Amino acid sequence: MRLAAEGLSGERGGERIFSGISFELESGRALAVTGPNGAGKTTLLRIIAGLLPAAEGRVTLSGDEERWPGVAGACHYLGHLNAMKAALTVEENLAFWRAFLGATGLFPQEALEAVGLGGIGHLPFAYLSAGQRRRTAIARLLVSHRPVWLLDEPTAGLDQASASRFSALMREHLAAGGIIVAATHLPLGFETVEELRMGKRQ
Amino acid sequence: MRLAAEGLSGERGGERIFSGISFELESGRALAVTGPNGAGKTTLLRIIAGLLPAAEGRVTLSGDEERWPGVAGACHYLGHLNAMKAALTVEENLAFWRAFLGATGLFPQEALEAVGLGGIGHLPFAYLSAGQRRRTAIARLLVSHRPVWLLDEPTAGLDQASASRFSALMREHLAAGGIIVAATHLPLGFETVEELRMGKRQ
Amino acid sequence: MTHTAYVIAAYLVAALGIAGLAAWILLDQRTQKRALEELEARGIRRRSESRRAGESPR
Amino acid sequence: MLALYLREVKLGLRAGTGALTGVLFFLAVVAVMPFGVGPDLNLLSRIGPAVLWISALLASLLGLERLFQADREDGTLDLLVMADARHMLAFTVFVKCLAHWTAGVLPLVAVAPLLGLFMNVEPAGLAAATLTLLAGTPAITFIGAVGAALVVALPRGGLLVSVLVLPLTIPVLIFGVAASRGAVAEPDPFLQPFLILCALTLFFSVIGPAAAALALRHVD
Amino acid sequence: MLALYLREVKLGLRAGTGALTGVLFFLAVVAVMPFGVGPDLNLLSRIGPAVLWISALLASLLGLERLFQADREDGTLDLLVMADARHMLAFTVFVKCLAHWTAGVLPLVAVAPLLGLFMNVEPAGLAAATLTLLAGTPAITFIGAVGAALVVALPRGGLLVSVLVLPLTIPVLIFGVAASRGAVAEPDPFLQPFLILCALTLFFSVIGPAAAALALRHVD
Amino acid sequence: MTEIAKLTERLTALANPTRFLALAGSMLPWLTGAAVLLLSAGLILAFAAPEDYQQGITVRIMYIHVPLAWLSMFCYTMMAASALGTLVWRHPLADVSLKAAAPIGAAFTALALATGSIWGKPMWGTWWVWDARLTSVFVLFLMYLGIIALTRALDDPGRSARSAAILTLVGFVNIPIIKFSVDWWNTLHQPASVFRLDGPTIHPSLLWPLLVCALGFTLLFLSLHIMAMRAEIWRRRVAAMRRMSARVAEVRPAKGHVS
Ligand code: HEM
Ligand SMILES: Nc1ncnc2c1ncn2[C@@H]1O[C@H](COP(=O)(O)OP(=O)(O)OP(=O)(O)O)[C@@H](O)[C@H]1O
Ligand SMILES: Nc1ncnc2c1ncn2[C@@H]1O[C@H](COP(=O)(O)OP(=O)(O)OP(=O)(O)O)[C@@H](O)[C@H]1O
Ligand SMILES: [Mg+2]
Ligand SMILES: [Mg+2]
Repeated sequence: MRLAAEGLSGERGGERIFSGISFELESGRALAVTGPNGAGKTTLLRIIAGLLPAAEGRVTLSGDEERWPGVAGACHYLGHLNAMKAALTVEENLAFWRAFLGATGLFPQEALEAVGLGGIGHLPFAYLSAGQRRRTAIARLLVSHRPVWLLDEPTAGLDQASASRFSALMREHLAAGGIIVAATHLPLGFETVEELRMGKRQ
Repeated sequence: MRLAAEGLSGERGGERIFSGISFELESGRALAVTGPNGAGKTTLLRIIAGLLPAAEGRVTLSGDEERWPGVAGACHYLGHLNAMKAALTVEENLAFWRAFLGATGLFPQEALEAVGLGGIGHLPFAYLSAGQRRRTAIARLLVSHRPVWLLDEPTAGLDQASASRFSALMREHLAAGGIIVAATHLPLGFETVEELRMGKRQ
Repeated sequence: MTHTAYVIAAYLVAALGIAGLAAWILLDQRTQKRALEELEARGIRRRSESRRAGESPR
Repeated sequence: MLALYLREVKLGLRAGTGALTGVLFFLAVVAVMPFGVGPDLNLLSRIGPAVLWISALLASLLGLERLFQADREDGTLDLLVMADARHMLAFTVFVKCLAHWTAGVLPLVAVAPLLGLFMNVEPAGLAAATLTLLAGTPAITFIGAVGAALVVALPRGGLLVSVLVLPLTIPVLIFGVAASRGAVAEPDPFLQPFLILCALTLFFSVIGPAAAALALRHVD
Repeated sequence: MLALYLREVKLGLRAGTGALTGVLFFLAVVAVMPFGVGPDLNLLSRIGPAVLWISALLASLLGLERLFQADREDGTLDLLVMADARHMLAFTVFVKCLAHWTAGVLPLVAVAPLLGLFMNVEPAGLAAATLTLLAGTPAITFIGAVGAALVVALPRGGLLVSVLVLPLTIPVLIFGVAASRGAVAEPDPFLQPFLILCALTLFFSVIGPAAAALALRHVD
Repeated sequence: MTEIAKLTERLTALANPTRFLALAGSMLPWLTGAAVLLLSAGLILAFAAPEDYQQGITVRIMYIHVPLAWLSMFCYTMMAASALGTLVWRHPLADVSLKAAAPIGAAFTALALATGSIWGKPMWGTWWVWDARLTSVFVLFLMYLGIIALTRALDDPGRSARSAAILTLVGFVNIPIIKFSVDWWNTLHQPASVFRLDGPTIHPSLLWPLLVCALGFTLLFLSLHIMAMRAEIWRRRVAAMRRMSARVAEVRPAKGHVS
């Protein structure tokens, strides 16, 4: 499996943010997108996820076309927002995403344990602390299988222990043949990473 | 000026999160509150800010009672959320907070320059990247003077340059006799800091 | 002949309405054109112009 | 998809003030009508079905603007759009509409007979009004979804949604009222407008979600 | 405080180009009415004031539940509560209510006379309706603010409480419609219900913000 | 190359705003001149025409009312076509056309309503009835206003283009339904009071001036529309240049490279 971008350009509000970005990622490789605030990291991830149209260029996923015909369908997207409903409990939230995205991963309870939140599945999501919320969103990546993970500052707000636990999860995903594209200001905590530095903006 | 907490206990949803927390901060001192996710850092800050009732103990601010009679009124609170309206421009947002909180600080444009966002005051807040939003929220601390800054993971999502620019701002505030209480997982980037480690929770 | 009054009123309303619309459009045109000329005079070019001599639709 | 439906209904009942506010608004409208037209029971019973329909129409607008906005604000919308390959976005919108209708409008239809009673509508008229509401209000939600999707990028679309949606709902209202009147006033037919109403609902259940999905695709 | 007022009005208007949306909303509601009750101008002119009041109620309810929720979700509410020493919270709430009313309801009141054109309401009735709207609709906003605050403060129980609160708007509605009717229908008095309406508004303009502030104080 | 591809290409060439501006610049004087000429000719003919035996002098209102009413519908049709252009071919110009046409359409519809109303007072004795045709024109007017409100509420051109196009198309699909339902509604309740405007079968002496007027109004509409489009294109350029000038100092488009 191989995720490739060719000559991507991104626009926001009619303005060119970046252009000419290309990369290729084989199974088991990760790409760390770095750069100052406003460089266009989030924009790039959203273009890969199909949430924004690319101004130029294209993204392709090859290798297992009958199972993953499109790029968007093969991606987990973990954005700045957690995509959880405050009024539902943590477990209800995860159970929903599991059912909706396809029950091809862990059960909610197992996923919660994998991110170290085993005991709080019954709490409403609104009651969680910032780091706990982020970890719940990470647990979402585990309840349904997707080969490509698009992560936007996944570790912002996590404590040390959780951050390293998450590194382990990412390594596992890579070892199982997954692909990761992560925008981040912090080191990801493992080695098999290529880096894409995005340009200098204010 | 002196911010003191005596035997504070915090409750959330009827559950004791922490208890017996005391500290004293003179002018020019900073306190870094650290600890794993869910330890109660945010809860502590909100109790100091008067947004949550303390289950036990109390917080006092002494030294200039006629100017700052209450604790809440003497604090800037920078929470996980940025307190800005997406529909207004960055400058309108800051101008509002300046007028509402008392025009005792920088002008919006100056504050924006202080956080390195001089050129984007005219953009709607919704158009900013995550880090730019956070920096706008930091600029809010500068548009009106408050002796005490309560900061909840202020540097989450900031790039290196902005983080160190913010350290400089904090140092300035301390040098001018201010007090800082900051909950954080990342080093604050300067030395005059006492540390409060909060308990081990999952 | 109050009926004449209705006819006059109708024509008046229509004339005023169309004149107003035309005036608004012309004024808008003028404002935008002025602003454009002013910006061009300050030496600001659009991206498509700076990239190549010709024009691109966007 | 069932999961989505159940979750949306749960959310609608648990968090959204929509449902109950809707019923309340409905109540208020029906309560105030007698003061508007005076205590003429005959007249009241004549315009009863119409009042029921109009207030149901207006009440369904409450909370409609949050249909996608809430999802956008917490990031859920991104994932729904990305899942297009698994669950066609138009179908997702369809299910969300259905859930919104279940949680927000159905309670209103359920209390309609009660309110009709207050307005002295005769039983046949009541049954007809309820039936037409049941068949017709989904169309309003489907049309409303288009408006909600169009303004999802706006911070406060409340009024705008209703402005965009109301003119489009007029046919539904007309046939709804016509059918409920047809059940009582003798020369007027009931079945024909009722069937047209059902056709309208079917028609908009296709057009509405499709257009809304189109609008949601590149919200950002 | 002026800054808060201006900002809130701006926020209310920016979404849907404000005044235009208000007017349009009103036109849309009025346009929908005849389709329900039929094109009988006589009947329409009789229910005209009631229709006006109902659309005003709907316009005030739309978006009202977001009055504090939006502030809570972006963190603004925390800062408003903390500024209590500078700006009393109840007064802050009062100003927010006023702004919500200005942006959402006032444009509608302003174009009420247009109704005459379409519904054939006689001038006296129209003037009365406009006057009562001007005097009465703020009360709805103030009452609604309590509900909105309760929903924010007690996410679970708030719904129930706000449903207990909102029925308080029904008396306002009834006195408003009664007064506007009194101006036209001869035996009915105008002054008495109108004065009661004013009293209600004054009463709720004190009670409402105070209660809402109380609820907001310990939201978390 | 297939016919369709050729057509698409030609349309794309025309979609180039600069070419459009040049074309508009050279065409506008002729168009406006022709419009003024035809309109004055039509109105002179109209007043020379005999009065209607039934309606008396008020029949003269027809020469403005009817063209305005026709154009209000024509304008919406054109907007729907533009909407298709936006959604299917993504013409930047299609969106400009839609956005520029909306206020003009709204104004024409309002004038059709106003002149109709003024005509109605002497003829029917009332300014307004909820007659089927009048009502559907009123609803059309509301839809114009809705589209205007939507285009004004979104400041980002790309986004507002899609939204306005979708709304226009949904409205277009709905208009026949509204028309049909309103006919049904009106004949149902009040067959007696409905004003059927079968009117006098129009006499050629009335018809010819009417046609000339209609053509004149159409040309007027087109020239107004082209002017509004031109203003809109300029407005977008100004906005883009303002944004650039605000950022040009600090922003360089980033070049990505894998290290
Ligand atoms: C507000 C009131 C009115 C509105 C909105 C209105 C609207 C329209 C519209 C949309 C058309 C074009 C219909 C078509 O071609 O299918 C039209 C045509 C026409 N109207 Fe009116 N109208 C109004 C009042 C009147 C009145 C009062 C009269 C005369 C008594 C009148 C006489 C005509 C005639 C003679 C035509 C052309 C005949 C035809 O094309 O069928 N209208 N009007
Ligand atoms: N919806 C939008 N409309 C217009 N411009 C936008 C929009 N969203 C972002 N931008 C602009 O695009 C640029 C890139 O934003 P983006 O979110 O991709 O940055 P980022 O690299 O993710 O930054 P951060 O590290 O702060 O998250 C920013 O300058 C921002 O102002
Ligand atoms: N509104 C609430 N109701 C009930 N419990 C809550 C509420 N908010 C937080 N909690 C619980 O209180 C505990 C402390 O939360 P707090 O937000 O103070 O943690 P924190 O130290 O700030 O963590 P983080 O580093 O993740 O931000 C958590 O276990 C959380 O589940
Ligand atoms: Mg980002
Ligand atoms: Mg925290």
